[in-house]
This record gives sequence, C-alpha cells and structure tokens, in this order.
Amino acid sequence: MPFKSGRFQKKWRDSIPTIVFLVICLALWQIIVSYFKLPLWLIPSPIDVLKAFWNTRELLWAHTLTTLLETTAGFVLAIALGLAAGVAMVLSPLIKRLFYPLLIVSQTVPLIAVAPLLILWLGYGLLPKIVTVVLVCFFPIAVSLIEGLEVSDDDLLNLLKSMGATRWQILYMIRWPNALPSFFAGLKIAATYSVMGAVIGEWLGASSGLGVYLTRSSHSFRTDQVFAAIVAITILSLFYFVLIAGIRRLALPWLHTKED
Amino acid sequence: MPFKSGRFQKKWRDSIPTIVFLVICLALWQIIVSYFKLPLWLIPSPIDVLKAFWNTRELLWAHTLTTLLETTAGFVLAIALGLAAGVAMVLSPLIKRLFYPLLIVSQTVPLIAVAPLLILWLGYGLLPKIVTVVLVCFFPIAVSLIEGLEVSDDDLLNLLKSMGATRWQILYMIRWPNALPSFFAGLKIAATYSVMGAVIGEWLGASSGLGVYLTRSSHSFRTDQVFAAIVAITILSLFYFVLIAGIRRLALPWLHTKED
Amino acid sequence: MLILKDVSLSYQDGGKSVLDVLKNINLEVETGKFVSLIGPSGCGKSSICNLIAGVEVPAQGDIFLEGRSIKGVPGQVGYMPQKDLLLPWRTLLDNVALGSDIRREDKRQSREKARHWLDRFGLGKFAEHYPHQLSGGMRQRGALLRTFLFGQNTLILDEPFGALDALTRREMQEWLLNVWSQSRPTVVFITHDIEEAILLSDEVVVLSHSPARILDKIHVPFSRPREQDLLLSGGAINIKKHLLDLLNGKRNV
Amino acid sequence: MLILKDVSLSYQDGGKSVLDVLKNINLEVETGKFVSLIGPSGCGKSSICNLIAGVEVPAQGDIFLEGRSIKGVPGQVGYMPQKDLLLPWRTLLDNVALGSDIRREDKRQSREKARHWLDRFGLGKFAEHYPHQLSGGMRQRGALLRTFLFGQNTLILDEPFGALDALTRREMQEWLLNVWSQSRPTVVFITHDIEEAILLSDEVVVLSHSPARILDKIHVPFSRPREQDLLLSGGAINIKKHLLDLLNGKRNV
Amino acid sequence: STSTQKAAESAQTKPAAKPDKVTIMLDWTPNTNHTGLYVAKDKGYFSKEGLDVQIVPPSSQGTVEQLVATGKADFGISAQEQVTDARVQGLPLVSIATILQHNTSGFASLKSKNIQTAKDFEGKTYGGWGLPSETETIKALMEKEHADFNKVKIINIGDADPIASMSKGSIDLTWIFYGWEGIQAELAGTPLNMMWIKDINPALDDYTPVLVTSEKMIKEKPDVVRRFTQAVSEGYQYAIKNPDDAANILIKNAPEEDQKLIKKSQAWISKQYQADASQWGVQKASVWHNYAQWMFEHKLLDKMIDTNKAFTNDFLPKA
Ligand SMILES: Nc1ncnc2c1ncn2[C@@H]1O[C@H](COP(=O)(O)OP(=O)(O)OP(=O)(O)O)[C@@H](O)[C@H]1O
Ligand SMILES: Nc1ncnc2c1ncn2[C@@H]1O[C@H](COP(=O)(O)OP(=O)(O)OP(=O)(O)O)[C@@H](O)[C@H]1O
Ligand SMILES: Cc1ncc(C[n+]2csc(CCO)c2C)c(N)n1
Ligand SMILES: [Mg+2]
Ligand SMILES: [Mg+2]
Repeated sequence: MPFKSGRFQKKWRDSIPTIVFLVICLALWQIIVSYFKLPLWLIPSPIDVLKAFWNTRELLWAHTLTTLLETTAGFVLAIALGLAAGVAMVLSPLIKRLFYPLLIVSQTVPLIAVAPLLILWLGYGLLPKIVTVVLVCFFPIAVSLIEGLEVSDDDLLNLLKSMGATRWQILYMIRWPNALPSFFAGLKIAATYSVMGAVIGEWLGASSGLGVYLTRSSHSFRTDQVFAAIVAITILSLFYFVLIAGIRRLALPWLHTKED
Repeated sequence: MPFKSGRFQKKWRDSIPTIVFLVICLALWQIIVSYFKLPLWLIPSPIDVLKAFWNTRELLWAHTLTTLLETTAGFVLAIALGLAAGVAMVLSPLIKRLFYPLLIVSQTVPLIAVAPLLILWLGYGLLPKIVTVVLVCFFPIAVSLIEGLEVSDDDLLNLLKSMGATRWQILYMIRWPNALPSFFAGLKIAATYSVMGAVIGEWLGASSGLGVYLTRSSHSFRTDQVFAAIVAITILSLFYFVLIAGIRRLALPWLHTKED
Repeated sequence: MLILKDVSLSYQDGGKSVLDVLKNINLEVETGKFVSLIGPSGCGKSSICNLIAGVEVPAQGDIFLEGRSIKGVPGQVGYMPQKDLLLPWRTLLDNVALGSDIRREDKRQSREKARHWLDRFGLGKFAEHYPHQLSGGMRQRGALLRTFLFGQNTLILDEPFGALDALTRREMQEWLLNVWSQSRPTVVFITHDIEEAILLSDEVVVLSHSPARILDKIHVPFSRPREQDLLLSGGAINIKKHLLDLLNGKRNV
Repeated sequence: MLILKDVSLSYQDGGKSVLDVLKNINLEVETGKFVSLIGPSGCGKSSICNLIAGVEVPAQGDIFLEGRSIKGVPGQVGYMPQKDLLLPWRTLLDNVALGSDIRREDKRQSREKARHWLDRFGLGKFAEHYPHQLSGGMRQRGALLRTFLFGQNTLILDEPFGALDALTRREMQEWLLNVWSQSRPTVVFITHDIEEAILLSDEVVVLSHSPARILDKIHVPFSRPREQDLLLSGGAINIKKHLLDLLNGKRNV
Repeated sequence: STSTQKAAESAQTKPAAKPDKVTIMLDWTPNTNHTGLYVAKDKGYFSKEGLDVQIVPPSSQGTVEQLVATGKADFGISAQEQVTDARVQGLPLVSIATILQHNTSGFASLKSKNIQTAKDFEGKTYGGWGLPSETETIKALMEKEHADFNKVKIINIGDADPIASMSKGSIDLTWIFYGWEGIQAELAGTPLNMMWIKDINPALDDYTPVLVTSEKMIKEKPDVVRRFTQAVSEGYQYAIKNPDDAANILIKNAPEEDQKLIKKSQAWISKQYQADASQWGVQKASVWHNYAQWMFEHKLLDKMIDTNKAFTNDFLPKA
C-alpha cells in the first residue's frame, strides 16, 4: 500500500508542470481577450466558456449522453472489426490480398463526401453515427494491428513452428503479444478520433448530440457555446484516451516491470 | 535483371485475385443498380460514374492539381512537424509532459468545429487547406513515432549508454531505427487521410480543388459526379499510400533481407 | 532412426552471391542414441538443427525420422535453439510450460509440473520473473527445461550449456544423463566442449569449416551410467586428442 | 585502479519482495591488470559488469576508476554484455564500427579499420551481413571486436567466448593475450571456463551463490607471454583444483 | 462579343490605376441566387468600377457572417434571419441589398404526404439546416395553429440532399429555396407541396438572400461599397433581362454543376430578383422591422434590435 500511494504521489508531482502550464495558457488567453476587448462572437474568454458551460449544463449533458452512446457503440464495434480484420489478414494471405487494398481505399474516401450518402442510405437514426465512428476508428486500429502482427521476431516464430504450433497458436502466443504496443498506439489514435467521428455523424443529420449542440450554437453565433461544446468533446475524448492508456498498463505487464 | 523482373512478375501474379475480386464487386454493383433500376440520386452505377469521370475529365484534372498541391505541402509539413515533435518529446521528458497532453487534446477537437476559426485566422488562400492537411496528418505520425521511439530494447539502450553515447546518438542509432516500422504505420495512416484533410479544407471555402468539385456536384444533385470525385480522391490517396510503402522498403533493408 | 540424406543448404548472400553452408551432409542417428556435433564456429551446426526442426528447408536432400520424411515439417522433434528465445511476455513459469500450452494440456497441471522442475533446477524463486529479469544462465536453463517438458522422443539441443558455470554445468550434465537414461530419447547435441561431448555421447560427429562436410564420426565406447571421472581415463584422453586434432585440421580422414 | 567499495545491489522482485543480488562487494583491480570473475550461474556477475559500466546504480557503495567515482556514469569503460546485442539494423561492419560512430570519427577510416579486423577474425566475408544472418559465434566475435575497437583503457568482458568452439576459442584467447600485452588495458573478464581464467588472468576472483560475496581472490603467478601448454603445468593444475573446490563449496576461506 | 464589349467599356472609364481588391463570400455553393455576381465579374462590371473581385464559395453553408464582421471577407451573402440573429449577438453586419424581393423559400414535402398546414407537422420529421431561425419559425407557426411543437422531430440534415432524403422517406418535410431545390424536384419529377413562407405570415416574407458588408467597411470605404453595389446591381439587371445568357455565365463559372438545373432555375428566378420593386435590391424598413418584431414577440429574440441599422439602401445606384 505505501508503495502504491507513493506511485500515485509521484504521478501527481509529475503532472504539476503540465497543470501550471495549462493554467498559464488559460490566464494568458483571458488577459488577451479582456485587454483587447475582443467581442464574444469572435473569441470568448475562458470565463465566458465556463459560464456557457454552466448555463447550458443540462442541455449539454443530454447531448453528451447521446454522443457517449454513439461513440461507445462505434468504438467497441470498431475494435471488434479491427481485431477480426487484423487476425483474418494475418492468418490468411489471400484475405489480406483481397481486402487490405479495399481497407485502404475505404479510408481514403472523405467522410464529408459520403456522409450525405450514408444518411440517404441509413436514415437519421443512431446507425449512421455509429457507422461514422466505426469508419473513423476502424482504420487506425486495423492498420496498427496488422503492422504489429506482421513485424515479429523470425526466431520466435521459428521456435513456435518447431514446436508444431498451429498458425492460430503462433498468432496468439507470439504475434499478438508482440503486436500489443502497436495495437495500443492504434487504439489511442482511434480513441482520440472516436468522439470526432460521432460529432461528424451528428453534423450530418441528427436531432441530439454534441454535434447538434455545436452546429446550433455556431449558427446562432454563440461562440462561447461553440467552445463549451469543444471542451465537452475534448473531455469525452480524453476519457476514452485515459481508459485505453489504463488498459494498456494492465495488458502489458512485461513492459511495465521494465518501466518501473 | 532476370531476378528483378521475376519479382515484378510475381507481384503481378499476386495481385490477380485482388483485381478479379474488384471486377466482380463492380459487376455486382452494376447489375444490382440496373436490375432494381435504382435512381441516380440514390446510387449511380459504375458505368454512370465512369461516364461522369470521362465527361468532366479536364475539370477534374484541374481540381485534382490544386488538391495535389495542398496535400503534398501539408503532408511534407506534417512529417516535418511530427518528426520534430516526436524527437523533442523523446529527448526531453519535460517537453513531453507539457505538450503530449496538448497534442492529444488538440486532436480531439473536431475539425468541422474549428474550421470557421481557421478561415477567420488564415483567410481562404492555400494556407487553411494546408493547415487542415497538417492537422489531420500530424497526429498519427507523431503518436506512432513517439510510441515507436519509446518502446526500445532496454539492453540495447544500456549498451549505447555504456559506450557514452549522447541522448541524441541513442535516439538516432537505436530508437529511430527501432521506431521506423511504427513510424511507417503512422505515415500510412496519415497518407490515407491526407487527401481527406485537403478536401475538408476546401470545404471551408475554396474556388478550386476536389472538395469544391464535390460539393458543387452534391449541391446540384449530380450523384454520379460525387462518386467520380470520390474515385479521384481515392486514387490520389492511394498514390501517397503506395509512395510511402515504397519508401518503407528502401528505408528498412534489414527487415527486407528477412522477408525475401 | 533420424536420417539426413545428402542434405545441402545455401543462403542468398545479401542478394549478391550464394553462400553454401551445408554440402551433401549424410548422417544417421539411431533411435535412442546420443549424438554430439562439434565443429568450428559458423560451420553450419545450427543450420543442421534448423533443418531437422523443420523451420528451414534444404535445397537438396531429404530428412527422415522413423522412415517418414520430415523435410520442412515442424513439430516432430523437441528443439532448443542456440539463442534462449524465451518469450518476453511470459514469466519463466509460463515459458517453461509453453509446450503444454501448444498441446492444449490442462493449464493447472502443466504449471504444477513446470514449477516442480523449476524447483529442481534451482529456479523456483524466479518462476514469476520475466526473462529480462533473469541471468543468462537462468534463461538458458529455462529454455532447456521448456524443450525437455515439450517431451518429444527426439531432442535437438543447440549449445544448451554454453552460458553455465562449471558447477551448474556439471549438475545439468548429470541431470541430462539421468533423464536420458530413463526415457532414452534420440538426442542431437551441439557443444563446443569436447569433454562434454565425450562424457555424454554415444557418437561424436566432427564437422569441417564452411561449407560443412562431415570430417569424422567417432564412437564413444564407454559404458553407462557414466561419471565425470571417466574423462580422466586414458580412453577418453585419446578420443579427446583425436577430436582436437581433427578440429585443428591436423588429421585427415 | 578500478575500485568497487562496499557495493550492494538489489531488485524489486516483481513488486513483492526484495531480491538481494550483491552484498558488500569490495574489489580492487590495478590498472593494467587482467582479472577474471567466476561464480555460479545467477550469482550476480553480469550485475557487477552493469555497475562498472554505469548502466545500473548500486543501492549502496561506490565505484572508482583512477580515483574518480564512476557510479552511474556510463561511457568510462569498454563493455561487452553477455548477450551479443548487435544492432539488428546495422550490418556486421557497421556494428563493429559503432564505437567510432559514437565518437564521431571519420566514417571511411573507421570502416577501413573495422574491415581489417573483421578479416583477421575470419569474418571478412560477412561484413555486409545483418546480425540475423550470422551464426551465434560470429555475432559474439563481432560484439567483442566492437568493444575492442571502442578502445577504452578499461574493458569489461562478460563471457566473450561462451559461444565459440574450442579451436576458435583458443585463437581468440591468443589474440586477446596478444592485444592485451601490447596496450595493457585493465580487463575484467567473466568466464565459466576455469582453465581460460587461469590462462588469461593475473587474478581470479571467485563469487559465492546469490547474494554474491567474494569467496576468494587467487593470484595467478605465471609469467607472460603465456602459452596454452601452461595449463598442463603442476601450478596451474593446483590452482584449478583450488578454484573447483571453492565453486563446489568444499573449501572455506 | 464579350471581349469587344469589355474593351469598349474599359475605354469609356478612366484607366483605373490599380483596382481595389475585394472579396465576397457566398452563403452556399454557387447557384442562381448568385448569378448577378458572376455576371458582374464576367461582363467586366467590376473592373469597370475599378474593382478586382474574388468570389469565394464556402462550398457549404458556414460562417460568412463572422468572416464579414471581422473583415476577412469584404462582402458576403447572408439572409435577413441570420443578419438579425447576428446583430442580436453583436456582429456589426449591414445588409446593403436584397437579392430577391420576396422570400422564395418555404416548407416542402412530398405531395403524397399531404402536408397543408402547420398542424400537419405533428408527428412528422423535419430535416433542417441547423439554423435557430428554423426551429423558432416552426415553433411559432405551430403554436399559432395550436399544434404541439414537441411532436415534431427536428433533424439536422447538414449537407444531405433534401429532396432525395424525402424520396427515401428519411424525412417528411424540409425548408428549401424553391429556385434551386424546388426546380430540382420538378426536374426529377418529384411533385412537391410547397408552404411558401411569405404566404404563412406577411411578417415572414423577409429578404433572403441579402448582400451584406460590415459597419467598418461602410465607415472606412464607402466608395468601394458603392462601386461594388453598383456593379452587382448591373449584374442582376443583366440577369433579369437575359436569363439564358446569365445562366451560361453561371455555368461557365460553375462547370461542375448541372446545366439543365441552372438553365431552368435561372428562367424561374430571373423574374423574382426585382419582382414588384422599383429597383433591384431595395429593402423596405417595414420588412426588417416586422420580421424582427415578430421574432421578438414570439420570444425568438432575446432583445429587440434597431432594425434601421441592419440595412441600408444608400449604396444602390440612384435611379
Ligand atoms: N531487471 C531485473 N529485475 C529483477 N531481477 C534481476 C534483474 N536483472 C537481474 N536480476 C537477478 O539478479 C541476479 C543476478 O543476475 P546476473 O545476470 O548478474 O547473474 P550472472 O552472475 O551474470 O549469471 P549468469 O552466469 O547466468 O549470466 C539473478 O538472480 C537475476 O534473476
Ligand atoms: N538467414 C541467413 N542468411 C544468410 N546467411 C545465413 C543465415 N543464417 C545463417 N547464415 C550463415 O550460415 C552459416 C552457418 O551458420 P550457423 O548458425 O549454422 O553456424 P553454427 O555452426 O551454428 O555456428 P556457431 O557455432 O557460431 O553458432 C554462417 O556462415 C552464417 O553466416
Ligand atoms: C440554393 C440554396 N440552397 C440551400 C441553401 C441552404 N440553406 C441555408 S438556410 C436555408 C433555409 C432558408 O433560410 C437553406 C435552404 C442555400 N443557402 N441556398
Ligand atoms: Mg550455432
Ligand atoms: Mg551473466
């Protein structure tokens, strides 16, 4: 226990400079806005944003819940699909040759271009938002996973082969743990993008969600609310990010006995 | 020479299933559209798309050139910035602690939300488009690079330390080559997104570029042209992707003597 | 019976020229025999092991085990590679039990067995350590134990005792002789220690410089069980001298 | 003069208990002397090397080189770790020239020098090979050459000849004695081969089981240059016996 | 032809030493609402006035108002609703001309849905552009007919094709500019029910779209504003007289778009630009006041604004 709390304290101490830095940035922002008397619609001060946040907290909370639901569903789905795709492509070179190019191609399609089509095909329910989240998250997950699964130590692979391991066993005994760091890098990228995916989805067509709050605020020139929405989106994304980082710690104990 | 052409032929032979698969997909699409007589505004057939492509080829080419320019400039800039950020953060833990959280936070901000601000600050020349490309590409590059630079074999690090190598030397002799696979994974992700970034930038306000072609087609209900634009964007992205994959081969000879 | 028949192997030397490693190797190891391979560094001993283990495929020739060709077929023999190759993400215990996991045996049982053997190897305290927390000799013993617990009738051991001190090495040799005499697996054993080869083997095969040919096969006639003292006997000293001469290139066959 | 003064080291044993590896080690190595360390597997020899090389920091005690404390200061000695640790992305040639690169010496010149030595080590043909294309012994020789070309006055060699066959090993021993007598660096040498220790060293230090203490320091009185035949002399056989007894725990000091 | 015409025109005017560079940002993709601007550029009306005009399409509806307010764009196309909203929030925007005399927009639905009055909105899905004025207008309309606004599902459809969305059944009704989306529906053979905004309530017959600039421009460069408005006015007058030719100019400047649509739309809208007014672009104070008043009464505005500051006819060519 004393050991653990020590680590916790260290974490705290480590993040002091970051917090100080952030506070300085915010103060500077506040001062500049106040000093030059910049109008609210152009750029709100941090206090304005905080006020907007507080004043619309219930509304914001309701919208956040929608977005949270969409993001979580999409993210989980994207992980599942990413895993399936990665594993299938590493197990079967044929599948890789058939679908890897398609996977790449699918990602090059700009969301804002297909978004209207998506809506047209899928309607305005939750589905198209979940699909956009999946579209945004799937690719970094799948690519990082595939890259990670493929770069494995040849000697270890040979060892397992020499022990008569099946492809599948080689996959989960060697390739998979070896790919985990890369996989988590992909997950981190995906986590940061996930909420954005949902917001884009909502911007396409939705009746609730942070994207809706955002466009409505923007169209009624409430820049303070726009910033409040951005803050909410950021907090949400960071939540996923931190979650992933935490899971990473648990999933890679052999790296952490080194790092400690 | 015979060896090289042999490899080339092999490559060709390897991609036959992919091509066949693609052709089958296209044929299926054509048949479904024709059979169910789906209206053009819902989904055009491949032949419609091809026709639209051909009929507006000169226009498309002009727009493509603009986008190409923006993307290339942005991509190169993003690589430079990603490298600088990655290296700085690995060399200095303080910089990492200060800026890594900001880096993450910056990515969670949805582009479409800050887009208006971008134009407000940068005008509507080439600059905001290049900035969107940078924003889209920088993050995957930086995160993959940082992850790659950090996961290095402790024993190798100790060896170099024991030889009195400076941080900088350890960086480019150990961490850098060790990070290359991960870095290239990031570059691949970035390459696929780069053109999308430019298109988003154009969507903010532009008089030329594939994004302009896209919205104009979409707003005048030319779904066939929308698809033609998507095809053009895809081809462009694939171009970057293939370029990166090619450079990877050259940059990682020690992996390729294994793979061959 | 393990048979290498006219086996040749070569590598593409950085894309430029071809490097011949093995040339027409013929080797027969009777079932239940203990055969050592010795030869200069880089001559191709590990390559022979890779071929038998099925992770590499010879350019020419064939390899038979009990009459069936095992050329390029992995999983037929227990193989301990020269590098210890413990999986960095598994604790020592889990590394040692790898073979059982591959065979999908009961986890609890296999761990119990592994722990028992780790205790016997003096590694009990380190069962939960990851490989990077172990010393070189500990890793090597772990790798040996993994191969042994994989439990095949044919074992290929590539310098299993290279990283051990004299005492531990002797203990391990005695352990190996002991378990070998109990279950009598076929063993192909690579070592640089001529005395070790004499002490353990029924036959010592001497390889030439690269491209490796077989210089001589020497029968070791001592009865078993053997003790370390045997090495001081005149017969052993003669064999040792013969082997040294072969390696030094002083003797032609 | 290299001095380890009351050095202790312990590891957090998987977060649970504390594993004491070294306990109050006192060791003095005069400048220009050749000292070997022997001891059971896992006793802490590599740990001592890590401490001297400055990549680990002792929990207690201090380490001095020529009067200055080098505790936790890397870059003061040439260090060859137990694992060969060639950089996978460098060819053998570039690996061998690593030290010169770290010192920012002229590339062409350092490569020329490296190539010359590779030729002498019989590795000239493999200069452009990547480590994964080399045999175990070749990698080890590459690592030794790298340490040697790094050119420090103090060398820490952790089992440099473990993966070599008898003949190559003897050649390398002779080479080492030769270069050592020319430039007289201070050498701390780890080996499992007692004969090797006697042949090469001015002093042999024997370590106990973990946590390591120094059991005895034995002066090797033979004049230099030494030949392999020396090992057959009565004096050498006595020392060997003494060392074996120490390792076997039969003799108390 | 155009080139000789241009030469003649530039010979008439003083050789402008250095044309003033101005930018105008559109409200949406180039469409027939903007024809006059392109005509003015193409026919050299701008250069005649010593202006070098860059027309910037935002590709999607966006943020013209902020850009004009900060001076990033000198002029912009907006709408009375947005200008009113913007002024409430403190953006110093001024409308200097209305492109259309009457509101050509309205609530559209498929004929088959049979939506005739605001009462019929109940239980329907409305696909909108994400503007506050939409929800507010619908709310006010429905309250007037004692319908329950909460029974309408409001959806942002962003950039999706509204006609297609209705055909697909994703939404039931939407707010369109008849001159563009309505004509498209005609071309696609999709009969629509239109509830014209101007028919619902005279107060709602507001100006949309309008030409806007900032108070700062008016104060600092009134001359540029005058010359600009002059040229634009000329452009729209040309478009009123020569719909077919004007359509070709637009097509030339937006070759990506559907020619048939532009032609047909231009033919329809050319008649609407000036309509019953004495002159293209003039705005009535009553329209500005009544609309804001109506919004304020329905609690759609936080505060009433001085509508006379929101527009001006001063820069229109003197008849
Ligand atoms: N990072 C680590 N974490 C925990 N324990 C460690 C770590 N590194 C080494 N040890 C432990 O320290 C002890 C000494 O290890 P060391 O490598 O110094 O032994 P050694 O004498 O070199 O043995 P060998 O001859 O087998 O190479 C061992 O018990 C080992 O398990
Ligand atoms: N992947 C490879 N590509 C090219 N050459 C290789 C490769 N693997 C091994 N070789 C070469 O094959 C030869 C034999 O290697 P091998 O590892 O079998 O030697 P060895 O007898 O085990 O030596 P040691 O005793 O040093 O371990 C060496 O010359 C080595 O350079
Ligand atoms: C041609 C044309 N079509 C659609 C819009 C988008 N739009 C923005 S607000 C609004 C509702 C009426 O104010 C509509 C339809 C536009 N600006 N111009
Ligand atoms: Mg070998
Ligand atoms: Mg050691």
